[in-house]
Amino acid sequence: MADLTAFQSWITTCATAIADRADDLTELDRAIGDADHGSNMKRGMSACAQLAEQEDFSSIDAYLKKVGMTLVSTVGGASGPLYGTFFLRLAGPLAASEQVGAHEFGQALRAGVEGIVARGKAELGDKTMYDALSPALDAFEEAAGAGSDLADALQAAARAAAEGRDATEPMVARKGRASYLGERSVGHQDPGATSATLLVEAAAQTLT
Amino acid sequence: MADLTAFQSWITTCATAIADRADDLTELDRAIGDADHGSNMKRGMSACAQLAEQEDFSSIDAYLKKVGMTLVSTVGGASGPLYGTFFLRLAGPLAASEQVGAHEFGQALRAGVEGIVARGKAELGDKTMYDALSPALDAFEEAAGAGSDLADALQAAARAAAEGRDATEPMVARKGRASYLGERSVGHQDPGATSATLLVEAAAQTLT
Amino acid sequence: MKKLLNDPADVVVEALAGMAAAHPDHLRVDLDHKLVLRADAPVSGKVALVSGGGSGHEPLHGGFVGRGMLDAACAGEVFTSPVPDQILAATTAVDGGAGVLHIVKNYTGDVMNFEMAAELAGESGIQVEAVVTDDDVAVQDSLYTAGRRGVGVTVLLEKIVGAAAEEGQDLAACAELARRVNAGGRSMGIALTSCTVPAAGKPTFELAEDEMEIGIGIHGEPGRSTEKLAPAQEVAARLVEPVLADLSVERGESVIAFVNGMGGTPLLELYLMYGEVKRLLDEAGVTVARSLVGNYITSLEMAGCSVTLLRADEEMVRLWDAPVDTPGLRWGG
Amino acid sequence: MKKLLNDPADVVVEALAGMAAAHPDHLRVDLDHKLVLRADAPVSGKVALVSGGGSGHEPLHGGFVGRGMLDAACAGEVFTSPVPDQILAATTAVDGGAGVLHIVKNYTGDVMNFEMAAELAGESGIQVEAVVTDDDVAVQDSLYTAGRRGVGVTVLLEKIVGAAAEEGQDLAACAELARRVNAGGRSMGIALTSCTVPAAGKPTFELAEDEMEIGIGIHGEPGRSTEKLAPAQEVAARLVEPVLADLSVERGESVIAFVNGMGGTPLLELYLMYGEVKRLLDEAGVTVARSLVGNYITSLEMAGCSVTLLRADEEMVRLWDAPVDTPGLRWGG
Ligand SMILES: Nc1ncnc2c1ncn2[C@@H]1O[C@H](COP(=O)(O)OP(=O)(O)O)[C@@H](O)[C@H]1O
Ligand SMILES: Nc1ncnc2c1ncn2[C@@H]1O[C@H](COP(=O)(O)OP(=O)(O)O)[C@@H](O)[C@H]1O
Ligand SMILES: [Mg+2]
Ligand SMILES: [Mg+2]
Ligand SMILES: [Mg+2]
Ligand SMILES: [Mg+2]
Repeated sequence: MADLTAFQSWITTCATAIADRADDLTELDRAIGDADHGSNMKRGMSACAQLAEQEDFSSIDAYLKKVGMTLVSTVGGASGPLYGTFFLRLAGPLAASEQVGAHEFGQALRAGVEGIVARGKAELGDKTMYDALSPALDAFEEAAGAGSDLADALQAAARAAAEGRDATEPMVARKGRASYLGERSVGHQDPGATSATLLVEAAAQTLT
Repeated sequence: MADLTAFQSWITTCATAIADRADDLTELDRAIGDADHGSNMKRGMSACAQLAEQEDFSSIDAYLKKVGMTLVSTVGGASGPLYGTFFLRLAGPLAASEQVGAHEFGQALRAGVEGIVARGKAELGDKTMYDALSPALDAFEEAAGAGSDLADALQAAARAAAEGRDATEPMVARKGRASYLGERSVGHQDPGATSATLLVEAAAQTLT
Repeated sequence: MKKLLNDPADVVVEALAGMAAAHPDHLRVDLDHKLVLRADAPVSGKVALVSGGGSGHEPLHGGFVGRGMLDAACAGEVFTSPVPDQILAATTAVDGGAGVLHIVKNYTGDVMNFEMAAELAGESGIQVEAVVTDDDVAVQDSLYTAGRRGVGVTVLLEKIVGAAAEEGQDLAACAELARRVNAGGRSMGIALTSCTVPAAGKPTFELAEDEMEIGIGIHGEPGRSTEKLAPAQEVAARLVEPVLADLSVERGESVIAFVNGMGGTPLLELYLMYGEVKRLLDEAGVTVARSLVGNYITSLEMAGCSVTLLRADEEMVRLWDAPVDTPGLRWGG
Repeated sequence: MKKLLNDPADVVVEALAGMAAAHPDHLRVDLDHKLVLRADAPVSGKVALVSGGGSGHEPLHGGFVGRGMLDAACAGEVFTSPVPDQILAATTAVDGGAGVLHIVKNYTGDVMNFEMAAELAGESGIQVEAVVTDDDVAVQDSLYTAGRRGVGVTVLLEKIVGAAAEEGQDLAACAELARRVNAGGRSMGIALTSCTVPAAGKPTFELAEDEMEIGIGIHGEPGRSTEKLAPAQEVAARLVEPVLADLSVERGESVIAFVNGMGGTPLLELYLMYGEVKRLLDEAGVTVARSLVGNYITSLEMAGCSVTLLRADEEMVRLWDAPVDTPGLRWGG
């Protein structure tokens, strides 16, 4: 079961991971995009990491909503509205929860990922963050359905995200800026799938 | 003694030499100027080299005047008016001559070099074409005074010009674009002194 | 990376501050929201035009704020679309009661952020219409891509629709005109060198000394193909032909012709390119009603250019000629 | 070398042809003499302004031809002064009977070629006055050099004196005003990268990835010193301080402040630099009466900028504000 403190440490852990990997993310985006994904995500996540210091949050969902709004208003680009929507929707199913277990988190994760699809219209195989998040969601649900607790289900989700991320390399991009490259996008890992995997991995480390 | 044909071959020989060395001249100008001396001189001299084909000249002085005017109107930059004036003034003492000997050419050369000084106000040691032309004039006059014929006097002039050119390398430029460099112009041979030496060397090859 | 800046993270805000200082009578700058606003905004009863996008394309969009063009521009980080808060703040600041037209270049990020802002503005009772520009023929417009990119036509659209708004056309008419301008315009670009995003610190792409990138985007997104550098004459043909073909311009038709510099190409070369473009249009029997040559929608210091042709009807030409008074485009009384 | 051109030998003529095509109503171009002329030249009874110099500094000078500024510009080869024939042809073409003012940047070649042309024009009965600009404080003005170079103040002078001529001031008054503007203006420039002369085919100078050249000339002539690249804030101080010192501007005085791009530096950075310059002027208690920010006197694709300050009296500010209608500067009715 994860409480507000755990969720806050999810975000700070993720912010650290993103900051550490910002240059790599930008480098991936340089190859098939416009060389800003790392700085976009770093700017947004570091703003989120400071939220807990700036404000006392009364609930998990209020905190996650604030994270979503912060991402929307600091990241920009394609990833800002997408990750922002993810957290805004994630908050919904957790309203009023003080402790979140595998079942509830699964519902929240599904809402978050569906929010990304609603905003970005990505399909599997389009070479986007969805190609990491969708298998992560599936793996999480499967594990949780089989009785895993939150921590174990997130471990499974993180492994699936990483596989999904790696699988973006041979794909032809069909959404976002990389789609302009057509066939030339093949051979490069998607930056958004990479940052999404960091997000799920950070969850696996903190939401226990 | 040199006739009109000899003067015309002076100019075509010089044009060839300048064209062959155009990149070197530009390279010298790149170091202490604005990287155009080679293309300026090549443009001007190749226009001059075509004059004899385009027009029948009745006299040496008419031909040299046309060379001067052609240089003025095709070279541009500092070297255009200077070399143009050189040939315009060179023509003066040769008016009405059909055959030019050492004595007459010495007078013409003096007029030409003085024309450059009148236009450009250069003094010896300023690191300009004058640093090649002034010793060339001195050597010519000394040889001719000692009884050398035109060919021999020009050989002496060409040697002196080359020495004068080489001597520009350690100089601090005080005229033209290179003067902006001050001390940083030291260690580079002056482009104009280099093209001037080609001019005198071509004379030594052709005016016999 | 060789740039005139302090901390790369501050480049946009510091440039906006400099812009405010340079145009105190014409512009107001909101540094918190990174907005450039007409000094006299909101203009009561006038449809307001709001555009914006990533920075690094200057003078687009901030340089086109002023009488006869935009009411506000939202500056994102370099090559990163602005966020909904900024766009909402701009929309609220310039609404003069006649509604606000959002002019959005077709990039996933821009479209999503403007959409979110429009939803929020709608909730607060401001009438918003959005038009998305997508004129770049380098990119195939298919179900399986994010569609064509918005590039050069955006400049022409902001001028023409800005004039319509200035003369009192209503929101529906402005939006309809804007869609008509976008539909009638196509562009194609080429790069000789890459740009360098300040925060990234190194060139976005590599090109060998004898290569050019055909179909480049204004964010240094790779284009159709990397090819051997060619003479201006051939480059012009590689740009004009696909544009004419995609627009299916016929002999006798009339266009506004726009040769745009990507930022690092001297005006000398841009005029030379315009000469080549004009020659090709003459050969195709296409009349140039008006022309524009210069650096208007740039990609930082990238060397290269783009050609935009806009099939121009009389109304568009009339509005093109109407007075405009912005830092980037200025003419008329 | 990566440029949009055909044969490097033809770049100037082809660019002029493109310019003529782009501005058919405003300009006339004489391709034989490589001149840009006001479409309505000669303007009877008006003092005519003729400038010129090597090409590669666009929009200077051809882009400043038009009502309220120059009557003609003579385009030399790239970085090579025009020849007397061109200058004479321009002088003859624009003389409206009130005499012609030659505006010459102080470079040996330019001065000599304009001098020869003025002698020839004088022989054919045209009244010519010449003013030589020499505002570059990077270069020591001493008996032992060719004097300071003419750079940024040339733009301001052409605008201000162009307005004076347009309002009917006579040749002596225009020449006197021009000398006053030149005397009141000083500039200093910096380069981050070299330019490449098309005919030379490679960069004029080398700078390491972390170096800048302080005191650069507009032909890529090396400057005072090569130094480590510094933040914009320091660069601004390195430019503004020597200019203020040389002009001995006092607290409370008023200037026209001009931040000029060398061609390859994005507007984003130029505005950022203007912000820094403005801050330094504020600190020095110097008022900015008017400002200009952009690429106006360039050095092909060189990255860098220059700062020009002109101690501006009321007359100069009034003439600065007067209408101007050229491709490069345009405002007023
Ligand atoms: N329509 C979309 N749906 C889902 N993800 C998308 C979509 N478009 C882009 N992305 C993701 O966004 C990432 C790029 O984000 P970023 O570089 O921050 O934005 P931008 O492309 O605007 O510069 C891509 O790698 C991709 O994973
Ligand atoms: N005042 C002067 N007197 C004599 N020679 C000069 C003077 N100024 C410049 N020069 C010569 O001209 C040469 C440069 O010519 P060029 O490069 O064609 O002209 P620019 O300097 O205008 O580009 C210099 O190398 C120098 O020899
Ligand atoms: Mg990106
Ligand atoms: Mg030179
Ligand atoms: Mg981006
Ligand atoms: Mg020169």
